[in-house]
Parts: sequence; C-alpha cells; structure tokens
Amino acid sequence: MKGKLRLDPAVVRRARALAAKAAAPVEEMARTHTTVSIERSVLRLAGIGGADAEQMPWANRLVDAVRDQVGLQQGVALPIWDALFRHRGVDLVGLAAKAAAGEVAFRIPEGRDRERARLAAQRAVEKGVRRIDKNRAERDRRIARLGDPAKPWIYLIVATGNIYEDIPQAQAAARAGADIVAVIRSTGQSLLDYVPEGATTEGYAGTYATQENFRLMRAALDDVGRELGRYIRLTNYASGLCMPEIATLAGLERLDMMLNDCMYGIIFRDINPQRTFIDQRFSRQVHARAGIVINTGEDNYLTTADAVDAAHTVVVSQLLNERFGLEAGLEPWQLGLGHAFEINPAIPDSLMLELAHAQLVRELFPDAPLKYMPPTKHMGGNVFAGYLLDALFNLVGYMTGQGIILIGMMTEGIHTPFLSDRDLALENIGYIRTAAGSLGADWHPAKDGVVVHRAHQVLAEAVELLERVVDESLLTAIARGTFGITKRPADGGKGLDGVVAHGDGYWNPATALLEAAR
Amino acid sequence: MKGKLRLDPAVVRRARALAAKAAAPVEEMARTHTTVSIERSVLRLAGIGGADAEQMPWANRLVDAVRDQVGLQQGVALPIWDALFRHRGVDLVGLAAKAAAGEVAFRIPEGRDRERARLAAQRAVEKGVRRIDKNRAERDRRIARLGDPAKPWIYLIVATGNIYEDIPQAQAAARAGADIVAVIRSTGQSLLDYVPEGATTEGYAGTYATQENFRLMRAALDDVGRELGRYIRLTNYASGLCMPEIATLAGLERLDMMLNDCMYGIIFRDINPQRTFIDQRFSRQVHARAGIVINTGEDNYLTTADAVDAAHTVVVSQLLNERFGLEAGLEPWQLGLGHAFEINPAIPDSLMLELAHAQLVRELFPDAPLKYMPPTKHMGGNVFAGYLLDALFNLVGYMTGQGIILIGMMTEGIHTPFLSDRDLALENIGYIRTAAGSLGADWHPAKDGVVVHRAHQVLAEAVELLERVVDESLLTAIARGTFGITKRPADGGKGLDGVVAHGDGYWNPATALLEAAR
Amino acid sequence: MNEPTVVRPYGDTTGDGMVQVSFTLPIPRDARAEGAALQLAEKMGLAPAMVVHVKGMGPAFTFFVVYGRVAHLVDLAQVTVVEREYPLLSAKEVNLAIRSRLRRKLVVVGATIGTDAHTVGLDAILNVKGFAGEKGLEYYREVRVVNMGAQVTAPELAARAVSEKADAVLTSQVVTQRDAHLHHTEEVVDALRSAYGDARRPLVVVGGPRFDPTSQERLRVDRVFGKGTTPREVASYLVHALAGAPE
Amino acid sequence: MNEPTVVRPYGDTTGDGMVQVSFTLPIPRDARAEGAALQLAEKMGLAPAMVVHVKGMGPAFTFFVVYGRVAHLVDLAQVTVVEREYPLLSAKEVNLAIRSRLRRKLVVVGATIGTDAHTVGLDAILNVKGFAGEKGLEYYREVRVVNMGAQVTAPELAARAVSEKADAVLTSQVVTQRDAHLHHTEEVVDALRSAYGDARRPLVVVGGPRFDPTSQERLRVDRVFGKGTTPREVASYLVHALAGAPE
Ligand code: B12
Ligand code: B12
Ligand SMILES: Cc1ncc(COP(=O)(O)O)c(C=O)c1O
Ligand SMILES: Cc1ncc(COP(=O)(O)O)c(C=O)c1O
Repeated sequence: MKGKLRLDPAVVRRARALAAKAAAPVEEMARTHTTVSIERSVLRLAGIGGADAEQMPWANRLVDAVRDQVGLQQGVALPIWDALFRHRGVDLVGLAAKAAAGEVAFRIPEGRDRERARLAAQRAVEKGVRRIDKNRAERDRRIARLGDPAKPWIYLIVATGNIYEDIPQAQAAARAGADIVAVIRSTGQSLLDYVPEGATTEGYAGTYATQENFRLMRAALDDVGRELGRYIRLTNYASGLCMPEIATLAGLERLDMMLNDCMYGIIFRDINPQRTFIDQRFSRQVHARAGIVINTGEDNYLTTADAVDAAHTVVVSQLLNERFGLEAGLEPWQLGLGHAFEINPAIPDSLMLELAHAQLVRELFPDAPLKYMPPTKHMGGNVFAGYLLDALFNLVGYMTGQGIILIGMMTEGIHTPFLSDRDLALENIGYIRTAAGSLGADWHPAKDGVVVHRAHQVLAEAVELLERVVDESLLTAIARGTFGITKRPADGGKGLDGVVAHGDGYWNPATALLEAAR
Repeated sequence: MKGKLRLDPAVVRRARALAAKAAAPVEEMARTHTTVSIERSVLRLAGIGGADAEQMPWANRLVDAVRDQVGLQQGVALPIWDALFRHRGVDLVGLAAKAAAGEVAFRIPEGRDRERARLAAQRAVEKGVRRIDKNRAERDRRIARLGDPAKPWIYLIVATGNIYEDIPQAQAAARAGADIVAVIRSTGQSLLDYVPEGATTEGYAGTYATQENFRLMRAALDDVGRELGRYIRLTNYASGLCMPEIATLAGLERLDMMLNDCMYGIIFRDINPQRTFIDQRFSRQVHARAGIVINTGEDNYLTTADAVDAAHTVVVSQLLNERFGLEAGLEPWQLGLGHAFEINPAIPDSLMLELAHAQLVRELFPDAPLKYMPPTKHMGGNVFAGYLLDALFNLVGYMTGQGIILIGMMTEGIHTPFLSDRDLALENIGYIRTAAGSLGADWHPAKDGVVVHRAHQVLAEAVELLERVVDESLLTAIARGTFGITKRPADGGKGLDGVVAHGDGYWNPATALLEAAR
Repeated sequence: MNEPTVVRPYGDTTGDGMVQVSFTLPIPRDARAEGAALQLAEKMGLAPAMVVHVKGMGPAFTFFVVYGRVAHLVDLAQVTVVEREYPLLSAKEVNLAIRSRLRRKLVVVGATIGTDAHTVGLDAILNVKGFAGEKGLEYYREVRVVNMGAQVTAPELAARAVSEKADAVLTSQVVTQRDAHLHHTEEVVDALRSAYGDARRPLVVVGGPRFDPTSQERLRVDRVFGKGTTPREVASYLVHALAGAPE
Repeated sequence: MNEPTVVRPYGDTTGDGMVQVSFTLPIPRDARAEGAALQLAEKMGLAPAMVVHVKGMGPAFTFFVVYGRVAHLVDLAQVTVVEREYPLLSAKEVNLAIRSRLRRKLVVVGATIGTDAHTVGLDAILNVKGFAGEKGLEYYREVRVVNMGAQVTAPELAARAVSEKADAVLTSQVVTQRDAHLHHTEEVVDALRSAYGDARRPLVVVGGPRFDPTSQERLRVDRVFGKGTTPREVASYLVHALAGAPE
C-alpha cells in the first residue's frame, strides 16, 4: 500500500541507507569505548545503591577509585570482583566505603583470578538483568490483566519538584484520563555525573530522577491503575550524563518509557558528543532488554529552529535515532520517535503543513509508536488561543495516527502546569477523541495539494541533508549546527573526561549478557 | 457532479416536489389575505413616520382608524388616499392625527374617486419603492468600490440594548474582522404589533429595531467600512408581528440581510400561524426587491429539540423556506437558509455527524449562501470548553463551505457577549481560517462511512416527514409539534385578529408594484 | 474530622494561592496599559501579579489575562450551604403524600414571565419528558400542571392562578440583562397580591439559571431554584411546603 | 485632554466592572464548594459574583470559573509607567556613540545562569539573527559579544567577565519555579562582588520573560529587561549607561 502521501519507496530506502552510513563510524566508536556511567551501571545491575555522607553515590566512589588506581580500559568488573575476593565478607557498598578510605588496592586480575572475578561479576550482574526480565514479564502480566489503552496513548507530565506532590498529581492525571505519566526532572540533573539518592522534595521545575522516586511513583501508579482497571505507564528521562545508569534504574523499577535520544544531550545540554553517543548505545541495550519504549527528542529542534525551515532535520534525526536504536537491539515497536506541532500559527495553511509533517513521519516509520509533542514555542499568555492551538494539535494527532500524544497545556507560555491546566488539557483531547477521533479515515490529501507536496519536499530535503552528513561525518555535522541550529564540536561540552577507550581485554558483564541474548 | 455525499438526485427532486405541495395551500391563503402590518407597510412605503404622544406610530393610528370605520377588506390605500383628497393640505401624518381625533370619515371610494385615489396611492408608494431601488443600487456601488469579502462571511451580533453602545461595539467588531453585524432586538419586540420610533437606549438583551436605529447603525457601518475598505453588511430581524413593516424599513434604510423565517414567529414567539404565513410573503416580496439576503431560523429548532433526532426537521423547514421564498420572488442567492452545530459534544462521532448535516445542506442548496449557527445549547460555564467547541464549529463551517458563519461566543452559556468575548471569537475563526481554511478540499467522506450514511439517513427522514406534512397539511403538522417540538394550533397565538381576508376589489399598491416587476 | 477548614487557592502546590483573572479596561493599549491592569489585579488581592497577555481591541479598549497569588483565605466554616430542608422523594412517595395529606390533586400553574421566551427550563420541570433522566411534574399522577408557556404577563398569570385554584405558581426567568428576571418576579408577586388580596395566595416558586437560590426573601417568594434543578427536587419541595412534613 | 483618569473594567457596558476569574480550591466538589468559591470571589471584590462552572478534579480538588462585577477603580494617574530613560538608537548611532565616546569596543559577556538551559531569549539579544526583525548585539560593529551559552555558573561568569574585561554582564533566566531566577541573579551579583572586590564591576543586566522590569533595585542589578525585549533597546541602554548621555 502506497499510503496517503504516495511516497516513493526508493527514496525512503535511500534515506535509510544514508542514515546507516552516517551512523556507522559512531557505532564503531560506541562499541569500542566505555564511560564512567556505563561502568557504574554494571555495579547498579549488581545491586549497589546508597550514597556516602556527602550524598555521593557509592557507585561513583567505587568507579572513581578503580579509575584512579588502574584506569577503566579493562572495565570496572574485573578489578572490583577481584577485590571482593580479597576483601571477604564485604559487599559492593562496603568495598566502596573501604576504597574511598583508601583501603583497597585494585589490580587487573590475570589467569585464574581473572576467570574467578569474571564469573562472580557475571553472576552478580545476572541478578540485575533477571530483575529487569522479571519486571518486563510483570508489566506484560499487568497489561494482560488490566488491559492496554487504545492508541494514541495520552501522555501527561508532572513537575512539582516534590515527589510527594507529584504523586497525587500523577494519580489525578490518571483518573482524568492519562495513559502515561512522565515525571520531569529538575533542571540541571542531566549535567550531574551521578544519580542522586532517595526520595526528593526540592527540585527546580521538576523532580530528581532517583531510584527511590522511581519506586514510589511506580507503586502509586500501580495503585491507581488497579483502581482504574488500566495499566498506567511511567516515564522518565535518560538522556544526560547518566544515561546508562538511569536506563538501568528504569529497568530495575519497571518504568515503561524513557526519554532517550542519541543527540539531545549534545544539542540541548551541551554534553560531549562522544560521551553521549557511547552512553546512548549502552542505555538502549538495557532498554531493549527491559521492553521499554524510548522517546526521542526531535521535537526540541523546533523550539530553537523554525518548524518549517527545519522540518527535514527532524526526519534526519529520526532516521539516525532509528538506526542507532535498532543497532542497540531495540525493536521497531520500542521506537517512540519524537516530533512536534510547532509551526507558527500565523502562517497560512499551518494546519496543512502540520498534517504533512505528521503524516510523513507516520508513513516513514509505520511500526514506531511515534511521540507527538504539542505546541510550546508559539504558546503565549493568551490561554484561550493556547487552548485552541492544543485542540488542533490533538486533532492532527488523531488524524495522522500518532502513537503517543503529549498533552499540551494552555499555560505553556506561562508556568509549569497547574492541576487545573492538566485537567482542562485532558478534557480538550477527550473531546477531540470522542468527536473527531475517526476524521482521519475521511482525510485523503489531494495528489497535487499542499500536504502531499510539502511531505515530498521535506523528505527530499532530508535525503539531501543526509548526503551532506555522510560526506562530512555526523560529528562534523553536529559541530556545524545542523540540529537545532546549535553548534557542538566533538571535543566540547561536558563529560568527555568520563570517556575511555577499551583496552585490550576490556570486559563488561552487562554488555556481554545483553548482547549474548540477541 | 455528484457531490461528496453521492445524494440521489431523484430523492432530492422528490423532496422539493413535496415541499411545493405542502406549501401550496398556505401560499394560496397568503395571496388572499392581508394583515394590519401589511397595510401599515403600504403607508410606510408612502412615507409615513413618527408616533403620537403615547409613542404609538401614526401608521398604526391610521390603519386602525380605517379598520374601525370601513374594515380592511379593500386594503387601506383606497380609503386613505381618498380621504387625503377630501382633506387637502394634509399629509399622511396629519391625516392620522385627524383620524385619531375622530375628524376623518373614511369610505371605500368608487368610480372616478376610486381611480383618483388609486393613482395617488400608487404614486406615493412608488416613491418608497424607488428609494428601495436606489438603496439596492447604492449597495451594489459600494460593494463594487470597496470590494466584497470572501465567503464565508463572518457574522457578529451586538446586543447592548442601547444603540449608542451598539455602535462602537459594531465598529470594533468590523475592525476585528466581522463582515456582517447584526443588532439583536430587545426581547419582546417581536410581540409588539407596532414598530417603535426613534433612537432607543433601553432594550432588554437587545436593542429595538426602529427606523432611526437602522439609520444610525447603517451610517456607522458605512463609516467603518470606508475606513476598512470593506463593505460591512447590516442585519436585523423581521420575523415577528411586524414582519412586513420591518422588512420595509430595512429596504428603506439599506439593511443587507434580514432574519426572516416562514415559521419562526409561530414556533418561538407563539404568533398565530396564519398571520405569520401571510406576513412572511409580503415581507419577502419587499426583501426580493431590496436585494436583501434573508436568514431563516431552522437553527432554533435544535435548541428545543435534539440536534440528532430533529436533524431532518431542519431540512424539511429549509425546503419550505426555500419554496415560500422563491414563490415570493427571492432569488436562490438571497436564501440564507439556517442550520446549526448543536449536537451534544458528549456523543461519539459528534463532529462527523455535524459534518454530515452541514454538507447535506450544502449539497441540497448549492446556490444558497447558508447561515451556519454556532453551538449554544451545549455551551455551559466552562469557557475553555466553549472556546474549543466554537473552534470545531468554525472548522466544520470552512470544511463544508458555508456562506455565512455566525461567530460563537465562549460565554454563550453565561451572558450576552462582552467586548472581549467577541474579540476572542474573531481570533478563533481567524486562526481556523488561516490554518485550516483549505482542509475541506482534502476531505472525502468514505462511501460507507459515518458521514455519508448519516446524510442519506437525514434526507430520507426528511422526505418521509414531508410526505406526512403533505398528507395532514402544514398547519396541522405545526399544530402537532413537528418543528422544535412545540405545538402551535392554527387558531392560537398572537395576532390572528390582525388578519383580514381580501374582499372583492382588495387593492394594495405595494403588492401590485412588487408583483408587476417580476 | 481533621480536614483543614481554611484553604487557599491551589495552582500546583499547596498554599500557592494561584488564580487566573481576565478583564477588559476601557483604555488604549499603550505604555500605561499593563500598569493599569496590575493596579486592578492588586486591588483584587493578587500579589505578585503577572500580566501574561495584553491585547488592544480597537483604539479604546484593552484585554488582559493575569495570573497571580492571592493571600485571601477561604474559611470553609464560614460557607453557608443551601441545605435542602426537605427530603428528596420518589414519584411514588410524592403521589402518596399528596393523596394522603392533601386529599386532592395539587395544582401548579407555570409560565415564563414577561418578554422572556425561554421555555426549555420551564418545560424541563413541567413536561413529562423532564430533565436529567427525571420525569417532569406532569408525570406525577397527583399533580395537575397548567403550563402557560412563555411571554406571559404577570396579570395573566395571576388570573389563571385564581381560575385554576393553583396551589403553586411556578415562574421561569432566563434573560437577566438589566436584571429583567428580578423585575419580572416583582411584577408577579405584586400581581398575585392584587389578585388574592388578603386571601391566602399560592406558593410562589421561581427558577432560572442565574437566580441565587438563597434570594427568596429578597424576592418575596417562597423558593428559588437555580441552574441544574431537577423536577424531583421541585416535586419534593412542593410536597414539603403544601402537604406538611412527611412522617 | 478630558480623558477619564478613573476607569472600571468593561464587559459590555461602560462602568459594569465585569471580570472573569478561575481557580482551584483544594476541596472536594460537594455542597460547600460553590459557597467556598463565592467567598473567595467576594474577597477579591466580586459582588455580585456568579459561579458559572464547577468541576471536581479527583476527590480533593475543585476548579471554578466565576464572573462578576468588581467595584474597584483603576486610577490611571496612579499608574507608574516604566519610561525608557534613554533614547532608542539605530545601529549606526550606537556604533558612533561607542566609537566617539568610549573610544574602544564595548565588551559584553552573556550567559544563562545556573541550571537553566534556555538560550533562545539570550540568543535573541546577542546573536546576529536577533529578534522581531532587529539584529542582535553581535551585529553592532563596535560591540564585542562573548556568548557563554547556558548552564553557566555564577563564578564561571564572573571569571570570564574579568578575563574579557567586560563592560557589561548580561544574564538570562527563564525558569522561575521556586524563584530560581531571583536566586541565580543574587549568585551572579555576589560572584561579581567577590571577583571585582572594590574595583568598579561591570554593568549587570538581567533579562527573561518573567522578570519585573521595575525590580532592579530589589535585585541589586543595573537594569532588568522583561518579555518582548528587543536587541536595540538593550544596545541603546548600554550606550546610555556606558558611553554617557548622547548629545
Ligand atoms: C435555547 C436558547 C434560546 C432559544 C429558546 C427556545 C425556547 N423555546 O426556550 C431561542 C433560540 C429561541 C433563544 C432566543 C433568545 N435568547 Co436564548 N438561549 C438559549 C440557550 C442556548 C439555552 C437555554 C436552555 O434551553 N437551557 C437548558 C435549560 C434546561 O436550562 P435552564 O433554562 O437553566 O433551566 C434549568 C434551571 O435553570 C431550572 N429552571 C429554569 N426555569 C425554571 C423554572 C422553575 C419553576 C424551576 C423550579 C426551575 C427552573 O431548571 C431547569 C432544569 O435544570 C441559552 C444559552 C445557554 N447555553 O444557556 C441562551 C440564552 C439564555 N439566551 C439569551 C438571549 C439573550 C436570547 C435572545 C434575547 C437573543 C439571543 N442572544 O439569542 C433571544 C430572545 C429570547 C427571548 N425573547 O426571551 C441569553 C440570555 C443572557 C442573559 N442572561 O440575559 C443566553 C444566556 C445566551 C447568551 N449568552 O446570550 N434562546
Ligand atoms: C524553547 C523552550 C525550551 C527548550 C529550550 C531550548 C533552548 N536552547 O533554549 C527546551 C525544549 C530544551 C526546554 C526545556 C525545558 N523547559 Co522550556 N520552554 C521553552 C519555551 C517553549 C519557549 C522559550 C523561548 O524560547 N522563548 C522565546 C524567547 C525569544 O523568549 P524569552 O526567553 O522570553 O526571551 C525574550 C525576553 O524574555 C528577553 N530576554 C530573555 N533573556 C534575556 C537576557 C537578556 C540579557 C536580555 C536583555 C533580555 C532577555 O528578551 C528575549 C527576546 O524578547 C517555553 C514556553 C514558552 N512558550 O514560553 C518553555 C518554558 C520556558 N520551559 C519551561 C521548563 C520548565 C522547561 C524544562 C525544565 C522542562 C519542560 N517543562 O520542558 C526543560 C529544562 C530546561 C532547563 N534545564 O532549563 C517552563 C518554565 C516555567 C517557569 N517559569 O519556571 C516554560 C515556561 C514551559 C512551561 N510552561 O512549563 N524548553
Ligand atoms: C530526549 C529527551 N531527553 C531528555 C529530556 C529532558 O532532559 P532534561 O532533564 O535535561 O531537561 C528531554 C526533554 O525534552 C528530551 O526530549
Ligand atoms: C428567523 C429568526 N427571526 C427572528 C429572530 C429573532 O427574533 P426575536 O427578536 O423575537 O428574538 C431569530 C432569532 O433567533 C430568528 O432566527
């Protein structure tokens, strides 16, 4: 079937081939490097938790100690499980405490010692992987029992900064119709090279992503899901300096979706590109195992760039995110590729252009759930106009069969959402769904009309841009400001010092387990 | 061309034939009766104006005097112009004053006196008709010079009760984008069997329709139209006990559109059915001459009846309004047939059903401008929900090519519009037009889909109902509550005492002139 | 109960006091406009207030949207609740009460008064069809309903009440511009007084979406029903007022 | 001029005083709810007030929409207008003024501070691309712009100001939750104080959509720019403050 837009399959194939070509060198880099956060993830899978008196997680203390003494070229697993044999009766946290006090001498074990450490590490990490597997089965079981809501899933954000305010708001959102609740992180968390610990009450414009907060919210949503007879999905944010670890914690605490983009941290948080690409691969391997749906962040480009001018950059980025995702083991149904309704409402035919963009993405990625983001940039203080714009966004979402609809707030231009903003937003999409949910079936863009023309144009521009990216390399393209008109040189940004090339004999029990399974 | 709904032309023809059959006896009645208001219209065309100390118009005084003395079976023209010959130097107002003081003895002139009176009356009424003709030409000239806005025309209401508050609001509305301004009448005016005089400042929920108010508003809209380079149309309300006179005043003061329905007064104001049918015919003859577009009131049925259950009654009434209109000399482009977006938004697929209704009417009456009314009944106190509902109404209006869109107010469920409500409403439709004005071209209801199915069903129900109406007669159908689930017996309601059967030799110079022209 | 009795408006955090306000000022959109809006917001108690939207409407008016925090407290203990002082009865109970205590049919005469032509609300209470799934008063076997429709003058209504020996007069008023509903209600009360003189006049019940249900004394009527009234509430009230308290 | 200086809100008639209000109360939607909303409306000065919409949101919150008349007057004479105390210059004039009066390039260091990552506003002022059709400061030949981007700490900014010999430090703050923008501004002021000691510190200019443009004293900065600021306003201000008053 040709689809409503009559896209040329040859052009689509060419676009995918170019994306694979552009991604290849970066994939190779990711396969041959590790990062401090990947190594910490190994320990987290093996059960490390908690923090020292300065609130620095033990995972960080232990990895830093290994790094200081023997480097990370071989990974942390071998030196640490080797040390555990030499410090009988001590668990990972105990070892971390000792190491921090300078009481552990790490080494790269060889021969039988190496084998012994390898086996112990593997067994320890397997425990974590099994817990992830159990969570995945548990999710499937609950969905089977409670039933899965019809697509598009309605996605709502809570962002009070205080997990204990978030919980009632999240439950209220679910009761009012949300299928997915996302807890926005505190600004700045993505630049922390550690994951805070415990239940937190003091975030700015969001709540810290911590294992305990994950657990509390998971339990709260399970409760309300039971009450409502509907599985409520929990979402958080991986992208950032701790992408691998947060992905790991998400698997351990049965989160269902994670914001995880191969370039978001680079463009929007000025995280080093190499660090990001290496981290994203590991994090996606964990997501793949956990059955988590990732959400990518192309929507963000349209907040700094113009949504018409930069429409093709969204498509290019989606093709790259798809490529990196599949390479890491994600299935197509796990690719919640992002895009957004951000065209200036003052321009003529804006709705037709939005339909073109949304339908193009729908047809390019037929199996992906697609995360569709509401207008933000052109939301001002006129809350009535905002409510209307959100309604048309909802309509386009239904007409083009998006999988995940992030609910727009009429007060987007003003403040983080009030309880009532969210309730009104749900009424908004509820009305559109009931009244016009099936309008898309009667929508057939004319062969030579605005919509078809625009979709073809965007795809052509995407192919052209991909050709340039292949030519100059992805890292150069990023450095030149290709995405979100933000320039990020390959050696700039935060976190490059956490990147380490694999040495001969590098070994990571987590990667080994995750890759073996495929 | 078959249209989007694939209506069967044979069914459409049958519906029209049935409407003509149902209308025929009523048309015959209208041709053979007069009313006090028709007779007063003759005097108004001849230039009578003003009122006595009790604010009763001289037109009423004079017609009542004739009626008391000689009856109206011959019309008022002959006895009055006869009397004028016998009271030299006295004009119509003077005669009315004398008659009220009991100083005039009317008679039915015969022979040469009759001929003389006839000629004088004709000459006097011709003056009024010429003024109407001049106004029509003036309208054409202004439109040619200033340009006519593209359809749909945006129709806005002012309703402060005070003509001097109405004027700035109307001008503001035009500046903000209104193509048509309607001045709602004070509640209760339609039950007055006279037209108040002068500029008025004290209406309830509307402003009295008076010749002076018409004149003031006309001038104000001409001013703002010049400023804007766009002809702004002025609308008022004819239906009511004084339908013929208000239609006449509208022609004399260059109004452009008039609410004029063959049954509205019956159903919604409890005016006698015979009176209404007789009055509507004359009033439409005047509108035809004046080049005024009428707006019918089928939308109102959906405020007392359910918009889904009663959809076919709207179509039946439109066919009747069309039939009566054409019979009275209106051209198809003058038939602003009314309908509305009043389906309960809580029911599934409500937008699809609205599209079906609106498109059905569009295809049934391809040359009529169609007046599309916004949601009112399901507008509550949630102004955000209301704003959204209005937006979807606007969208349907554009998608189905309506000619005249009455702008919905988010505060419909609360109060008569604030200035800001109107401004927001115009922003609402402005956005829909700019963003989605061309969506209709890509809308093709599926052959077996909800929309097509619903449209066929409504048309079939309309034909069925028309068959019943033909069988039992239109007056009986009305008495049985067919329209707006309101029962109105043929002898009930207000104003029957103002109806008079033509006697032998009945003569009305206005009808004679208006009918001669065709 | 240890529920708090004093609360503040809630935006997204307990106690934040956030409210939204919009209004038009009859001033041009110029340098002063925002300051003028802030002044009004301040007088309403918003501090800090944030003008988030300013729109000039023609040369002489400006529309504003303002968000802000109010310090006002809402004391729930001070809220006067319009408690129904009578039990809500089923149709059966209503009929039974009338039969056993009034021993004849209860007669109501209903109308929309004055120039107001809105009948949907009145019909919702009177017609069999009813409202919100409840049948109207016509459905009650022991109630005789005279529905005069709309546009009825106060003297016409009073005369009919006399001739029908009405136990209760029910009036509906929907148009409220220039307080039309209040004036028309006064006219009804006066007309009934002159029709009945010192004789015991029927119960006067008024209804409509913009009436304040606590205003009966001000309006000199027996009962006021506001928006969302259901026929059963009215029937139960009539039984309570006219057929004594049920056992 | 005989313009009125005292006005009231305008619904559809001069003097009607009508306003719209919406808010949430942390109470269930029960019999008291509407009364509670009216109490708040009354405290805000709405009399009469009309609760037109009541929506329970879960078991513990209720949302209200209220319309009503306020008696508050707005006295236009009392409105303090933030008058621009400097003339708006063209790019040419700016360059000329700097060249002739400062006799060297004017150096600005800009950053979004703290954990705030919003750069669009800062870039709108600094980047060539500019805002609302006006080119940003980079476009001015006599201005040297150092744009540090976002997520910059106060000490980093202060250090860079010193090393670049900044004439002005421009900070942007968009996230305002828990008054983050105010706290971060304080941090900048303190960091500059410790970096410069008693030496003359650069001009401190802060901007962002939720800043109150009259708050410079409270914030201990030189100038505050709010929403909708254009680069030319900023350039003109810098010239005014750093290169003396133009002739
Ligand atoms: C339907 C309607 C009409 C229909 C009326 C048909 C008819 N036969 O009734 C038509 C189209 C004819 C009409 C005309 C006009 N209308 Co009208 N109309 C409405 C509308 C859309 C719905 C009203 C309704 O039916 N509500 C449903 C019923 C069930 O609710 P209700 O009336 O509140 O009744 C309930 C309670 O109040 C109570 N109740 C009511 N009466 C009684 C009586 C008793 C005894 C008791 C116990 C209880 C009770 O019980 C009922 C059930 O709960 C409203 C807008 C809106 N969405 O509310 C405007 C509205 C009422 N109309 C309005 C106006 C101004 C007019 C017009 C003057 C012009 C215009 N703008 O359209 C004309 C002239 C009417 C006239 N002369 O009176 C205004 C009134 C503004 C105001 N507050 O003053 C409104 C609010 C619209 C607006 N925003 O401008 N209208
Ligand atoms: C774009 C955007 C983003 C982009 C930012 C990309 C980038 N590189 O800048 C992305 C997607 C990354 C983002 C992320 C987040 N955002 Co954001 N974002 C926005 C958005 C949609 C537009 C902001 C914008 O670009 N405005 C356009 C510019 C030109 O306007 P401006 O900033 O006001 O700047 C003008 C003036 O203020 C002034 N000015 C500004 N700075 C300066 C500096 C100087 C020196 C001068 C003189 C003048 C000046 O001049 C400028 C030109 O007139 C707003 C919502 C909205 N519609 O406003 C939310 C918004 C600002 N974000 C918000 C939040 C909370 C976040 C997040 C925390 C999570 C979330 N909810 O999305 C994250 C994390 C960000 C972080 N760590 O800081 C909130 C802030 C709430 C608050 N008041 O505290 C908003 C209001 C959305 C909301 N309602 O929740 N966001
Ligand atoms: C892909 C992706 N990751 C992460 C985030 C959130 O990141 P941060 O917590 O840094 O604001 C976003 C937010 O938009 C995103 O799109
Ligand atoms: C056809 C028609 N005539 C007249 C009117 C207005 O009549 P009145 O002034 O009696 O409210 C309407 C209002 O809806 C109408 O639809």
